[in-house]
Parts: sequence; C-alpha cells; structure tokens
Amino acid sequence: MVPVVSIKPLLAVLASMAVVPFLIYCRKPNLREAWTFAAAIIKFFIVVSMAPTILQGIPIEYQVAEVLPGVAIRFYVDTFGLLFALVSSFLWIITSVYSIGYMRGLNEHSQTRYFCYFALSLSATVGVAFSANFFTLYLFYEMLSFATYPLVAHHQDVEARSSGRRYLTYIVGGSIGLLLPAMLYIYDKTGTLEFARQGILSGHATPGAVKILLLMCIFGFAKAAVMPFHAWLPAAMVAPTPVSALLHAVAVVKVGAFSILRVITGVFGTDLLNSLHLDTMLCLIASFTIIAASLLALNQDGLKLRLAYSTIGQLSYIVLGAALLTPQGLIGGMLHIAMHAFGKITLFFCAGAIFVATGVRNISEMDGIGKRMPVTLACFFIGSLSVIGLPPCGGFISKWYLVLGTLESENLLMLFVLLSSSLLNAAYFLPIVYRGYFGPPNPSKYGDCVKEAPLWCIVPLVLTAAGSVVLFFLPQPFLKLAQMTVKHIFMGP
Amino acid sequence: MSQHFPALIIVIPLFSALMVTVAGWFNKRLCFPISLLSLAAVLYSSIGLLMQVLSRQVVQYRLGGWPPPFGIVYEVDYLNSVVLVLVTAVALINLIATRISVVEDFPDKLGPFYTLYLLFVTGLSGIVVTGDAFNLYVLLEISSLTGYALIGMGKEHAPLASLHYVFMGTIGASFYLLGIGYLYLVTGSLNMVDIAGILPKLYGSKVVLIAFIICMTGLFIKMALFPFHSWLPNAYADSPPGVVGLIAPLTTKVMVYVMLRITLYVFKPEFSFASADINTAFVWIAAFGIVVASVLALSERRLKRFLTYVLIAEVGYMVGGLWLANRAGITGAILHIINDAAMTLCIFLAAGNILRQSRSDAFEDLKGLFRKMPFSMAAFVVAALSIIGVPPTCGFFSKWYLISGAIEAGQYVFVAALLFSSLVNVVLFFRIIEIGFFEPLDDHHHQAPEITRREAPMGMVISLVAVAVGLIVLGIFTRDIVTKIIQFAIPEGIT
Amino acid sequence: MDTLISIIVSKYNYWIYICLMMIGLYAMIVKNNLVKKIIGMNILQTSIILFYVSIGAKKGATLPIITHGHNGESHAVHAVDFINPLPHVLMLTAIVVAVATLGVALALALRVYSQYQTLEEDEIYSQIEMSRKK
Amino acid sequence: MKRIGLIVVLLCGGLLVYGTIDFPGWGDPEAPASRHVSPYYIENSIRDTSVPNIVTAVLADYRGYDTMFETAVIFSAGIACFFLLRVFSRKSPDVRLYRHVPTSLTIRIEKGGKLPEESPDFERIDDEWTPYDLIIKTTCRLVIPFIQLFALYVIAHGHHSPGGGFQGGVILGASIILYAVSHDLRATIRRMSERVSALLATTGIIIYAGTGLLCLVLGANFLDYGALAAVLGVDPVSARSHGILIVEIGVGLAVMSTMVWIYYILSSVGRNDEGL
Repeated sequence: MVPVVSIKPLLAVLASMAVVPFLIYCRKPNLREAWTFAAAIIKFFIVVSMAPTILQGIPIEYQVAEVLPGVAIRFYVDTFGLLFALVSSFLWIITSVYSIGYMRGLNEHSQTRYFCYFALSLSATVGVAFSANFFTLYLFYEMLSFATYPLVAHHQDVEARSSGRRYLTYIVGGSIGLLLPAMLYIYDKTGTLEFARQGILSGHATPGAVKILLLMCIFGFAKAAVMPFHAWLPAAMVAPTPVSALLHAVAVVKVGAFSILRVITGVFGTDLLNSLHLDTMLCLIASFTIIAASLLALNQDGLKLRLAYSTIGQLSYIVLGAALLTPQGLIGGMLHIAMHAFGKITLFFCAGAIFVATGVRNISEMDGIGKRMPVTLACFFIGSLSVIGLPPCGGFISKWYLVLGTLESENLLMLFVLLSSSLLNAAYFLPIVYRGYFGPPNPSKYGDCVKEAPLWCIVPLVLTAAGSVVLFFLPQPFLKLAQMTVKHIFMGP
Repeated sequence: MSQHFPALIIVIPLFSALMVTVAGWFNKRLCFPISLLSLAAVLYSSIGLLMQVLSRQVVQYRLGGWPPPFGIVYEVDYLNSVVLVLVTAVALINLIATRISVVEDFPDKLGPFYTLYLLFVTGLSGIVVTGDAFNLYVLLEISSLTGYALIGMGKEHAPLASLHYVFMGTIGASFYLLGIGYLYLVTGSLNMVDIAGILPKLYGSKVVLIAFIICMTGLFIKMALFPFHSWLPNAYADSPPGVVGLIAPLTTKVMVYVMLRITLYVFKPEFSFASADINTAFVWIAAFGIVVASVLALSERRLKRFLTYVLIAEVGYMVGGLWLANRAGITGAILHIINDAAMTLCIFLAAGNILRQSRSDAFEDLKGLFRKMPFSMAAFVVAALSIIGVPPTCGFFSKWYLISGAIEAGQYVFVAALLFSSLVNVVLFFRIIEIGFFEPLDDHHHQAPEITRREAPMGMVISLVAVAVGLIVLGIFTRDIVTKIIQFAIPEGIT
Repeated sequence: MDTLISIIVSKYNYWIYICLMMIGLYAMIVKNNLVKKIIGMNILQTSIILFYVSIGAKKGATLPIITHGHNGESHAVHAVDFINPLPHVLMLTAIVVAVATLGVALALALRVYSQYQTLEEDEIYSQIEMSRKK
Repeated sequence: MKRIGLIVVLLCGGLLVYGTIDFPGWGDPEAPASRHVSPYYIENSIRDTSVPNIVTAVLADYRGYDTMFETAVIFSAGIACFFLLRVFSRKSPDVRLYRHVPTSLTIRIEKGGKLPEESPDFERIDDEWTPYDLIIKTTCRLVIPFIQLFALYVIAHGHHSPGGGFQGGVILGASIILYAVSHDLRATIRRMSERVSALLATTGIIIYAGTGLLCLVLGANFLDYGALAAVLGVDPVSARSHGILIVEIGVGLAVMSTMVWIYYILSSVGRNDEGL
C-alpha cells in the first residue's frame, strides 16, 4: 500500500490562502464574496477529488521542504485526515454563504479583513488535517491561532479585545508553553516526528515521561478546550456568529480535538497507552469536562454562551472516544467530529439568524419566537436532537459507537457518564425549543413585525439541518473512513 | 583577484571611507553612492569568500606576506565566513533603507556620517575575519569609536548614554586586551591558531585560567550580557534611526562571535567546557539574564526601549546556547547569531519607519498604524512572530536547536527561561499589535483622520519588506545552513 | 617567607600595574564627575601599557636597535642581547587607541556639558528626572 | 555606590594578583614571551628589511597591518569629534569686533556696517580678548621651526633611532598647537584651515593604504613591500625599507593633521572661532 505522491494536498491548503490578495485588492463587496465562494468550492472539489484514492486505502503524500535535518513540512492524506478535511471544507462553503448574509444583514465594519482571515484560518485547518508529522501539525496549529485572533477581536471594542487577549493567552500559552517542549522532548528521544501507525514513542521513554507528555499534549492543545483550559471558548463568543459557527463549532475546536486524536494514535500509540493503563486517566479528564460543561451550560441565559458550553462538553466526547482506546470508541470519536460539526453549526446558524432578525441574544427573551421564525426554530430543534444524540440525526450514530466503545472496554462508569450527559444535553436544549414554540410571545423584546432572517441566512441552516438528518440514514463516507482508519490502526495494513 | 578577497573586504570600505571624507568636503551628493558601491563590492567579495570556504576548507591570507605567527594572517573558515556575509549584508541593507532619514537627520554632516558608517563596517568585518588576537583588539576599537560617535548624535540624552557606553566599552576592551596580554605572557604568541597549539601544555596554569576569565568578562561587558547590560538600553534607545539599524543587529552578535571564536578555537573546548559546574553556572546566568530582561521589557512604554531589552534577552539565548556545550546548543547559538541579526534589523527598521512617520514611539501613539502604514506594520508583525518563535519564521528554528540542546544537556532551567521569554514576547508584541490594529486612530475627530501619517517612503518600505521576506526564507533554508555550514563550524570534539 | 618576598620582589612592577588598574577602575565606578571618570579611564589604559612593557623587559639586554652595521650580513644577532620589541610595538598602537578614545570621550563630555551645564552626574540625573516629571 | 565599587575593585585585584603568582619573574630572559616569536624579529629583521630599529621594522612591516588601522583609529577619532561637535553657524553675528593692531583700538561694527579690508593692521577678535604676551609670541616664533625640523628628523630617522611616524607626527602637531596656543585659533586656522588638516589626514592614510594596495596590484599580498622593488628599482629587501619609510611619512602626516584637527574642534567647542 505505497502512498502516491501528488501535489493535491498542497493545492487544497493553498486554495484559500491564494485568494487573500484578490480579497484585499478588489474593492467591490460582491466581487470579494464571489472570490471567497469560488475559493471554497475549488477547495472542496480538490479535497473530494482525493477521496477515491483514499477510499481504496492508498494514502497521498507530498513533501514541501525539509526545513530541519529529518524534519520536513510534509503532507500525508490518510482516511482520518480526509474525513476532517471533507467536513471543514464542505462547511466552509455553507458558512461563506451564511456570513455574506450575516455580515450584510448587520452591515458589519471591515469585512475585507474578516474574509481574509477567514480564508487563512481555513487553509490552516486543512493543513492540520493533512499534516504528516508533529512539526507540520504544530506549524499550521500556530498559524490557525494567529489567523483567528483578528476574527475573535473583530468588534474592536474593549470586550472583544480583552477576550481576544484571553484567547491568545490560552491558545498560544498552551502551544508554546506545553506543546513545543513536549514535541522537542519527543524529537530528542525518538529522533523523528513522523506520525506512525502505532506511535513512535514506545520503547523510547519511561512510563512517567509518557504520562507527563500525554498530559502536556492533552492540555497543550488548548483548542480542544479540555477543562481547565476551556475559559477562552465562552469568551470568544463575542465574535460575529459565523465566526463562532465555523471556528468554534468546526475549525478551531475540532482542530484541537483532531490533533489530540492524531497525537494519541500517531505519536503515543494505543498499544503503548494500553500497556501503561493510561486510558483511565484520560477517561477521567474527559468525563469530568463533559459533566462539568453540561452543568455549566444549564444555567447560561445567553444562547451563544450555552452553545459554547455544550461545545466544550461535546469536544470531550471526542477525547473520550480516543481515551477508551478501543476500536469502536475511536470510530465514535472520529464520527463525532463530523456529526457534531453539522449539528452544532446548525445551532449557531439559528442563533445568528435569530439575532439578525430580532436582535435578541438571551434565551429568556425568545418566548414564542417560533411563531415568527418557524423554519429557523425547526432547524434548531433538529440540530439540538443531533447534538443530544437522538434519531433521526447523525449525532445518534457517533454516540452509538461511543457507547459500544465503553461496553467494549467494560468501562461502565463511562457509559453512565455518556448517558447522563445526554440527559443533561436534552435538559439544556429542549427548553429553548419549548419556549420558542409554546411560550407566550412578547413582542416587547424583539419588536412586532419580525419575520424570518434574510434568505442568505436561512438557506445554509436549512442545508446543514438537512445534512445532519441525511447523515443518520447514510453516514457512509464518514463511517467508512473512520472504520478504515481504525482498522489500519489496530489491524495494521 | 579572488585570492585577495580577504584583504579587499577590509581595504575597500577603508578606502571608500577616505573617499567619502573627501567627497564630504567638496560634493555631499557623492557620499551615498560611494558608500553604496563599496558596500556592494564588499558583500560580493564576502559571498565569494563564503563560496571559496565551501569549496575548500580554510582560506588563509598573509598580510605583508609574512607567515604566521610572525605576521598577521586572516583565517576564514566556516564559522566566520557566514558571519562575515551577515555583517556586510546587514550593513548594505540598512544603508539603503535609511538613506532618506539620514539626509533628514544630518543634512550638513553627510560626509562624516558615511565615513564613520564605513569605518564601523570595516572594524566589524575585520574583527570577524582576523586570525590575530591583537589585531582583533585594534579593529574592535575602530568599530567602538565610530559606534560611540554615531550613537552620540542621537536625540535627548544620547550624549550622556554614549559617554557611559564609552566607559563600559573601554573597560570591556581593556579587559580583553589584558587577557590577550596574559596569553602572550605564557605563550609568547598572538596568532590564535598558534596560541591554541601551545596552550594545551599550560592548561594547569593559573595565568591561563585568569586570562580566560578576563577575556570572557570583557566580552560579556561588550555584548551586554545580563549583569553588564545597563549601558545598552539608553545607548540604543535614543540613537538616530540610521544608526540603530546598523549597530543594534551587529555589535552584540559580533561580540558573541568573538566569544565563540575564543572559547572554541583559542581555548579549546577541552579547556572551556572542562568543568560541568562552570557550564551550568554560565547557563544559569544566561537564563537569569533572559528572565530579567523579559521582565524589564514588560515595564517599558516606549517601542525602542522595549526592543533594546528584547535584544538583551537574545544575548542570553546565545551565551546560554554556547555553554550548553553540546552540538545542538552551539548550533543553536550560531544559527541564532544569523537569525537574530536579521530579526533585529527588521524590527528596528520597522520601528524606525514608525518613528519617522508618527514622530513618537510611545505605545499610545501607535493607534491605527495598520491603516496608515500597512506594509511597515506587516513587516513588524513578521519580525515580532519571528522573535516570539513561530514557524516558519527563522526565529523558531534557532529556538528549536537551543531548546533541544538544553533538553539534551538536561538544563531544564534554560528551557523554562526560553519558553518564559517567548511567552512574554507574545504578551508584549500583541499589546503593541493590538493598539496598532484595533484602537481607533483618534477619538475626537472621526472624519478624515489627519493625513500627516502615511506609509514611509518607497525605498525604506521596499527594503524593509525584503528583510521581512528574508526572515521566512532563512527559516525555510535552515537545514541547508546547518548541514552545509554550521555543522562544520563546530569543532569535532563536541558531540 | 623568603619565597613570598622573592615573589613580591621579582614581580614588583606587575603589582604596580595592578594597583594602577584598580585605581582607574575605582575612579570610573565611583567618581561622580564625568571628567574624573575619563581620567580614571586613562589610568586604566596606562596601567595595561605598563603591564605589556614589563612583559618585554629582559635582564641584561639593551634596546632593540642593531647599532653595528646597516646592511648587516655576517654579524650574528643574538636574541638575548635585545629586549623584546613586540610589546613596544603593540603598546604604540595601544597608546594611539587611548588617545583616540580620550578625544572622543572629551568631545562627548563637551556635548553633555553644553546640554546640562554641568558634569556632575547626580545633578544631570536630577535634571533628567525633572524633565520626566514635566 | 562607593562600597560596590570597592568590592568590585577588590575582587578584580584579587583575581589579577592570583594570576600573577604564576608569572615568570620580571625580566627573565627564559620567559616564554621572550623565547617564542620575538627572537625571530630580533635575529631576522635586518636580513628581511634592512632596518636596524627592530621596533620600526615590526611596527611598519611585520605588523604593518595593525599600524595602518592604528592610523585609521586616530583618523576616526578626528572624524568622530568633527561629527559630534562641529557647528556650522550659517548666520554671521550681528556685532563684529575688530582690533586695529598698531593703535590697539577696538572697532565695533554693527550689522550691515562696512567691514575693514583684509590687512595685517586689522584683526578680528571676539568678546573677550587678552593681549598676547610679546615674550611668549617671540619665543614660539623662534622655537616652532626647530621643533618642526626635529619632528621631520624623527620621522625620517625612525629606521636607525627611536622614532617614526607617530612620534614625529605628534611633535609636528604639537608645534602647530603651540602656535595656536601662543597666538589665537583664528590666526592658526588662517594658516592651516580645517579643510586642509582634514584632507591631509585623509592623504596620510591614503599614502599608507595606497602603498599596500600598490603591492596588491603588483601581484603580491596586501602591504607586502617586497613587491615595490619593481617600481623603486631596488632589491626587495631595501624595497621593504623604502616602503617602511613611505608609510611612516603617511602616518606622520595623518597623525599631525588629525591632532591639529581635534585641537581645533575641542578647543573651540566646534565653532572654530576663538579657541582657548
């Protein structure tokens, strides 16, 4: 199963970076957004065009440059990377449609800057997905951190700037303070940073060192918002909703979770961790985050805040899937990247749509809003079903596999955690829908003649909601990719 | 001609300095072209020298045709050929970049300015290539004297700062001279290779030990390592923009080079790194210096002053890297000489542009600069990322080698210090970037923010952006620099 | 005891140079007046000159000028008869360097004086503090 | 501060004393410094350069490169003083004072008034003017030529006796400075203007470095005077001795004029009018 060499991964990464000069130099908004859109489509098609090869089990690789002896900027597209790249690049298309509607609806300032950094962060995301070694992953991870900073602080007021500061503090502090030394230590011990099927660390480090490195990686990827490194995420909710939607439901946080999965499988290796019985430690960290985040989400009144806390919880599902170190669990974790992405982005779109249409942010003010914006709230309902993990939504499948994973490792505590957190999810999502449909409408909060948000906003969220339903019935590409990955990891080529 | 490159490197700038003096008396407009041509020629010949070194090991040039140790010889090897290219390149770029601001600052003293500029470059490149310990002292004094004069013409308290610089510099140089005297006393020779050949028999002697200590102290003073750093911030902060871009990147780096030369090639590693405790002590000093400098930088509210503290911290990087006493660490130190010179040049050129356009470099006066001068600020950001150490800018890779060397040597204090200063740099630079990026230009008059501040003149911006791109290029080509040059610059003994 | 005395006696001018050097250093660190510091700087450099010249000394040797015969083939010249010329050469350079440094230092001191109307450091610093306050 | 200084000084002193214990005794002919390199100079300088004064031979030939930069150092000091202090007062002062020498009357000319034509009778003076002492002036008149003659001798005779470019140059410079002290700065500058001194200093170094460059052009290494034999039409050894003479002249020129230049600037704080 020799990998084929192809420049496609590089193109996929550059597709959105190359568009930036155009964005800067074309003054007309329409043209600018056309460019963004085109870039998104092109990127998606490049990624898709790689799928057939990958699905035959043949990875694609491309080496850009060897910057240090033995350490290269290298792309290596395997099933897992492709899964993530598919999700993010597909959702970028939808989001760019949505952000056109959103930004115009609120006629935000300095939209050019917004679209530029949006494109940059997308190429960073795909770069992470395709990176072949820890170094390349770190490179794009940092690039993503700095590219998203202007988006988080987009509003430029004091609050936005302080939360931007906090964002940087957590993310960059984690990456420089924890990841960099961990990476260098691994390089010093093993002499390589390439991801391998069963990790590179086994036999090179003492159990204690492995444990410390593992913790450094779990918390160092602060984008995964594992508690206590989560505080940046709620703060970052000051950003415009499309940013929150894409970056904090899809790109940034998922990059964090993706990196953790990558490192656990590719650097540490499941066998090594199993042999050292580190799975329990990981599980406890993850499950604590899950429960605590869900509880915190319960008493948030701001809709986006509640979504943010639920995101923190859901991310730890992915970590948990990896932490179980069982095939089914890993499949569940990987699938959850895709499923949760669709569900959560729908929810964010809905929040944004409600805000655009009514200017309402808080849940307590949304009574009866469903009568005014039925479509939006219907999609919200679907999305929340998906995140809770109920059929007929994609979320159900990933959770199903996670549960299987817990049973597989006879870890009943984790089973309990999963189910109870699902109950908690239901407890903090369904009331919103209830208020929206059956609560007495009070136009005092959001004016009288409110109707649906502009079409640019509605279409995307309908699409994503439909997507998460479709994924329930035919989860095929993602499920197959995840299964192939896990098979490759556990059974070998 | 090519076999005379080592002489030309020194003679061309010296001669053109004299030409510039004459031109200064008769026709000022000739000063800049002459300097430009001569520095270009020097850069050409230094690159040619590098090529020669890469093809065959060491280039030796006997001045006056006398064989060592009786005459003065120039020994050009892997270590100093690359530093030489660095020095000449930085001098040339800064010359081009600051032409306009120099004309503004010294309208009627162009001749003397460019003369001093060229003599300074002469001194530095001589220091780099010379193989004679005493000749190094003479050239050191040339570069110092010209440096004092250039710095002394700055604003505000520059003369006082420059006078203190004179005192500290003279003490440092005198210590170095004394150390050489001690070595001469016991070896009877002034040629570095010759001394290195004689010393091993004398490693036990007290005189050699004291000579080593004195030399190192002198060099530490000259390079403003932590306890001796007090002169640097004042001296650089008020110096004119045309000067700081030359002196800040080069002086400390060349001194670090001299330290490397003395420790690795005059006193062999067997002597310099004999006792692990001493190495650890030096590493701790360096680490402490890094931390202190970073903390001091936090307290500054003016751009240039704060950059000078960053500079001091960087010196700690290189000294610590050397005293890690392993291959990775020393590779990091040498690599950081190159990268840090480039970064410092870039950041100070950017600061110079900002200062020139907005007349002040207090943080609160940097509002809305991104709108006003996007290119300069973009270059500033690149340099900042490089100083923080973000891939793929070059700063990351030298930090990479330094940290991995420290891990290899088990000096986790140094690792911690490096990471700490990186984080502090993040805080510092993003404080500035945030002000420049997000703070509205001026609150009271919104309509048409005043037009006084716009992008700096073309020449300045172009060269600045070129340097900024160079930072990334350097980073990408790290492997070639290391495997083709630096690894041969380190003595075999070190693993 | 005798060894101590012999050490002291046989190296007395090294002791002298150390004393001179320390005096200069002390002046540069402690003195408050800039010109006094400059003088200290010169003492420091002079002490080093003394050190080098005393390296060159050689008992029973004369100054290094070969008197007999200009185009001197045939006469064998013996190194022991002449003192070591190299330190003197070096010190010619060092003297010139010292003079040059002195010139620049004095020029700077003049600038400082014309700026603050004083050469006492503490007064200068108080003036700087005043300007900061304003 | 005092205490810190004392501690630092004592530490340094202790260190140096500790090192000195291992020194060879003073004047010990067996000391390594006297045995390794220097014997070569003593024994071969005559054969190599036919210069009896070994110091001169080493200074200007074996280590001639150092000496070139030593000249460059003093030159850069001159440039530095000029750069730091020189002020070009563009506007002529409102009030000029002239002194009519025969009658020693002082004339005060307001702005726009008619200036006296250049004649020895009138000399321009500044706010405070002290009468020159006749004895001093006459003595200097008498002494200065002899000083300068001696300086030339010292330069030219550096091969055979203590002396050379630096010493001679300094004496020359001293003679001119003596003139400036005994008369006034304006008079001196009238005889040897600042531009002339600057250009002379440059010329001095150009002579030195040019000699070296000539050798380089003639195919030898930089400063290898042996190559001058082709030009001077003598054998390489005496070519070296001639080369040494040439560069010594250059050094003398440079040192002399730079000294004078620095004096001009320092004594008048860069205004080049009154002087001390």
